Amino acid sequence: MSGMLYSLVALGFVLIFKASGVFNFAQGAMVLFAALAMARFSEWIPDWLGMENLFVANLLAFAVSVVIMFVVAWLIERLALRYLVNQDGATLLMATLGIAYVLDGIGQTIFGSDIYKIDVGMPKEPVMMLESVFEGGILINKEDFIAALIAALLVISLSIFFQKTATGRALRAVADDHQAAQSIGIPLDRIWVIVWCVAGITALVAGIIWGSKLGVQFSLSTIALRALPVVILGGLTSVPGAIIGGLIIGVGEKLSEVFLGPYVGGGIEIWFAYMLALVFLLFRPQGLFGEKIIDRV
Amino acid sequence: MFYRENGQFKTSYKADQQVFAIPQDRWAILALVVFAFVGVPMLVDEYMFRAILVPFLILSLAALGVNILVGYCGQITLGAGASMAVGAYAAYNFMIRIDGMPALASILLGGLMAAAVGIVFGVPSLRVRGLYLAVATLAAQFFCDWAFLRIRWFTNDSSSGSVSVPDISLFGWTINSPTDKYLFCLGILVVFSLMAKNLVRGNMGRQWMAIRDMDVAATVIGIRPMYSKLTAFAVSSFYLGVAGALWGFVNLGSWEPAAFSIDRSLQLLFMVIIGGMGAISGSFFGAAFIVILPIFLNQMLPLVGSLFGLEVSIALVSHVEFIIFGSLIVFFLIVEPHGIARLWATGREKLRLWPFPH
Amino acid sequence: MSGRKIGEVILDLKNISLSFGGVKALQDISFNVLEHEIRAIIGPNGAGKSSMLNVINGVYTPQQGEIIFRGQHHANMDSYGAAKAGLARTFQNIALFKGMSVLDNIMTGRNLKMKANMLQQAFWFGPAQREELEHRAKVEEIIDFLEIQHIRKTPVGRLPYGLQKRVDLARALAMEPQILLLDEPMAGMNVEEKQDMCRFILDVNDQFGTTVVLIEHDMGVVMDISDRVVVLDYGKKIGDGTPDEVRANPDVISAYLGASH
Amino acid sequence: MTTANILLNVNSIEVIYNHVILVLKGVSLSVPDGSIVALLGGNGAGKTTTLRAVSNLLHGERGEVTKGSIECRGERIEALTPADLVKRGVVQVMEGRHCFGHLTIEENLMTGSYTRTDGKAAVAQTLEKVYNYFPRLKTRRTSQAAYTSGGEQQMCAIGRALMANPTMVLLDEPSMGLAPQIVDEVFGIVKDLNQREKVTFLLAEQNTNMALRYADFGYILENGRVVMEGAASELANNEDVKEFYLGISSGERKSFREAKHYRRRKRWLA
Repeated sequence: MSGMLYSLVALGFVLIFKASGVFNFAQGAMVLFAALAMARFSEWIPDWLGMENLFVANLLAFAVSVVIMFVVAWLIERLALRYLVNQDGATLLMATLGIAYVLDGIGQTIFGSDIYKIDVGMPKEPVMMLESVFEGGILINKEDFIAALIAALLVISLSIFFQKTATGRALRAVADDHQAAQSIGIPLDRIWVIVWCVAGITALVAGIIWGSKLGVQFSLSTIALRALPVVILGGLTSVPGAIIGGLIIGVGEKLSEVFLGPYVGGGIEIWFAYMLALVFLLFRPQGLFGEKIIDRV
Repeated sequence: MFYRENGQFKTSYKADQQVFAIPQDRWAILALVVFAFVGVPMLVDEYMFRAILVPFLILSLAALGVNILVGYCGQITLGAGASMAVGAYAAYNFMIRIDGMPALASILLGGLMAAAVGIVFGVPSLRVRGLYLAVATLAAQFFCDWAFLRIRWFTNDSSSGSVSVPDISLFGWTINSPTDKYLFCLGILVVFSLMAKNLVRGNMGRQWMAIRDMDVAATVIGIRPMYSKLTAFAVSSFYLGVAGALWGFVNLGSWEPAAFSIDRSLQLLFMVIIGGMGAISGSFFGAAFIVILPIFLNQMLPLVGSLFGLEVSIALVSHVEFIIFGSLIVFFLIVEPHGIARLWATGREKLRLWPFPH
Repeated sequence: MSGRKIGEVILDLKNISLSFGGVKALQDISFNVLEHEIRAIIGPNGAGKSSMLNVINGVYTPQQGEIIFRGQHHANMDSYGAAKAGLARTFQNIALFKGMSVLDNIMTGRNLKMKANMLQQAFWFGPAQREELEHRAKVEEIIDFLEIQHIRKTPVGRLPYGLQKRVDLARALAMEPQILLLDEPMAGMNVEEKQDMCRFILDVNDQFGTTVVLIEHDMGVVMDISDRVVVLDYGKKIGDGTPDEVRANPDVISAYLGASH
Repeated sequence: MTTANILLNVNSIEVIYNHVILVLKGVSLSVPDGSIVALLGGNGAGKTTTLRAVSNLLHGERGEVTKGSIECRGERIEALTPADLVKRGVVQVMEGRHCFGHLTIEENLMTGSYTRTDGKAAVAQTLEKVYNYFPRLKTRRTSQAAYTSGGEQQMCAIGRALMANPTMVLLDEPSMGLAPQIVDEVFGIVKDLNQREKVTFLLAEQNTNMALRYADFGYILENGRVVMEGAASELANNEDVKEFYLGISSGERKSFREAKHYRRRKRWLA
């Protein structure tokens, strides 16, 4: 069920793209950064305050991490994006690559570069589900189930945010045309801070779930690369697409490893997802649920 | 004062189309090349050759390849490292599997093989653009990483995917000292740069740029996108393949797939951004910058730290390197999206007009 | 006027229909273009004029209908084929190559006529160099003709709109086309610039005998320089004839011209 | 004109793009409250740049105002963000329309009300008003803007600007690429808005004929300088304006067929 986790990371990509037209390569770095912050503060806070309660400590650490992600979002807008208004997609993409480097560097400078654990007390034992529906039921990890629940919650609230609120509308307007949005008084700076904050929170959620499963370490930032095919498959502008794409890729990876792996020497899950996305692209360039690319001469 | 064109008139289109249309430029570049061949070997010590100059030359060549594809043809690639790997491993196989294969020939054949693979992985560019294409090239990158690690045949059944080659020789000249390596790479780079310049100033280059700037319009005036994009992929991969083979044969001697990982691909992309997209000279500026910066930081940071009485650990240096690196990329994109090459050109323009500001 | 002679039918469009995702852009449209004439297409915004040009030079493929160019039937042409057959066009929202100089932009128009292979180009020897110089000379003629010598080396992205339109025309002319398709060549120009543009179009038509198909909103221009006019409205043809006939057509007056013109 | 009712005042501004290209070389103009002022001139004369300088949209194009000042009701506005300006009632409608292609017409209009703070009811009222002025938009309210015609997009862009309840609209090339009938309609609405809603317009336009028919006052820009200014009726009767901007010489309209290869070059002495 790593698919669900890919989905969460992919969601961050989709959000930023949908709301500002930026393909955010730094999402992976943000996940790492957020997870590092969470891991370290949940260690430090009990030390500083001398308390034992894990739940309160985690809650405090979460709050601090949220604040940190907001500060990061604000800094990114303030120091980089502000000056890149109206540049084309490729330039912005490369700028986020630069941001990713900076975040990786700062994160490790402040928080250290060892392997850390996040323990938010997620239940790990598997449970049987749907036993009443068919014989045997499905074996599901509780942890995955909770992750899926959180993801679904995020998706629903975000969809409402995008479609129904004035700010959501402004976000979509900015994605279509920076300058036109500016000309009618939508403050780009504020919009961008909002988007990056939201992306920061999804990164934090993803980081916590990943971290509690596998530990927090530098390699976490490369999961962004694993989530890319998910975004492509689901469509860059589609929130549900990110979820379904994640599931397809997650399942596809495992199946390919089991059925195809033995014949070619194993380790194929890394590129299998990409090939899947690639083949898919050739037939449907906008992804499963992506908006049709409007191209007029 | 010396940089004036007064009294120089161009009376034919031929004169106007020269690579360096201003005589001062022509002489300066010629002097630079002569100095690189004759002067540098007399002045520089071994460490400089090994740590800076040879990597710089090879990475310049690779950056040229990336620049052709990204800067001129506008197709973003994150799979440059894969092309280098194909070049290196193909050259290795040509060398060990065919008796008496000259080193230069196997390097060039490695380049051709990379070109062929590049064409295959360029096919998605016919359907998808921009960001989507970047992802497609990542597929190439990961596939090649995997293939060279897992498919034993490519590495002549070495278990770790690591291979090594003996010193190479060229018409009886054994290239083993750092100076030899430097001259060998320099020679190749000069020839390849000239070829690249010729391509981009001619019809081929115009087709690439047309596709980059507006592909619909390009088709309407009779440019076939398929042909132009695939040639760009082929030429670019050829350059990268040759650079990869040189990197393996000349710079490293023995290597494993990790030498051509995604990090290498990103590094090459950064060279082109910082150096200048769509400018041949940008490839050199970018490569120089990225080769020298880490060395510079490694020397400087502990010094700066000691000024403030701080112990600077190696880990910290590498983190700070990340930070400075990332910041510089963002900085360049903000201040001058066309990179150092454009700053250089603006500077020259100012010099021509000096002392008038406009 | 010189001895410009209007000839036979060069381009014949029969029952063209085109739709995108259920929206009918063109419905059963037929008209023809005679050799050496200036043919205007007019109509309100969204009437399908640009779609019509896109069909003619192969950017869009019509669902129905036939294009007969010089007696040859095409169910559809792709843009490359159209360019090869001698159709050139300019664009409504200028589609120049922004990163390239004016000279290079126009040189791309010669692309189909250049034959040197990649290796020859890489070494810049023999045929490659000769060819480059020959075509440069041709391009310079066009530059002289359109009076844009002074901006030869300027990147087109930096030029004002009117000059960009002129470069767009130059690039199309560099293809030495038999038919020149112009999509609103005078949009956003003032009278003086329009006069210049008209002069260029008339001269091209007159000196090279190029057939011109033109979309334009300025009725003054259309009525003055075109030989025959097609009027489209909501994807249908509502008028066809000489400027005077069209001007008197009641359908055209109510759909497009309005009472004041 | 007394200074009391001057809404916008531009004092000899200079604009440089990319640190090197000098586009405006000292442009001054003033716009009285409740008027329609037209900026006329050829391509590259600097009309769009002037509007962008006022609305502070130069940054995205790597341009900046290096000299001079711009005042709105006596307050310096060069340092404000576009959003601040919209809050002060100055909105620009950009050249080439720039509707949000993926949003529906109604969503496009609603984005225009982003800066409003006077509540949903007031915004809904303005929306109704905009639909009254542009009944065509009401019929297309649920279509994605990218799929509407050029005329509808222009109306959408103007309507979107009106949603901010502006006191002044900077209108860039409203007639560009529009059919004659639609041009009449758009200008008619502009005049209406000006008279009934007291919206002030600063208008950059190539179509001199139209612009002078509807405007009160005009400035002619060439090469980044103001070469002539005057009441619209005066300008329309000036010989040079007639010849170069209206295409009329010796009393009647000149045929485009007769455009000469060598003709009198203009000489602005005013």
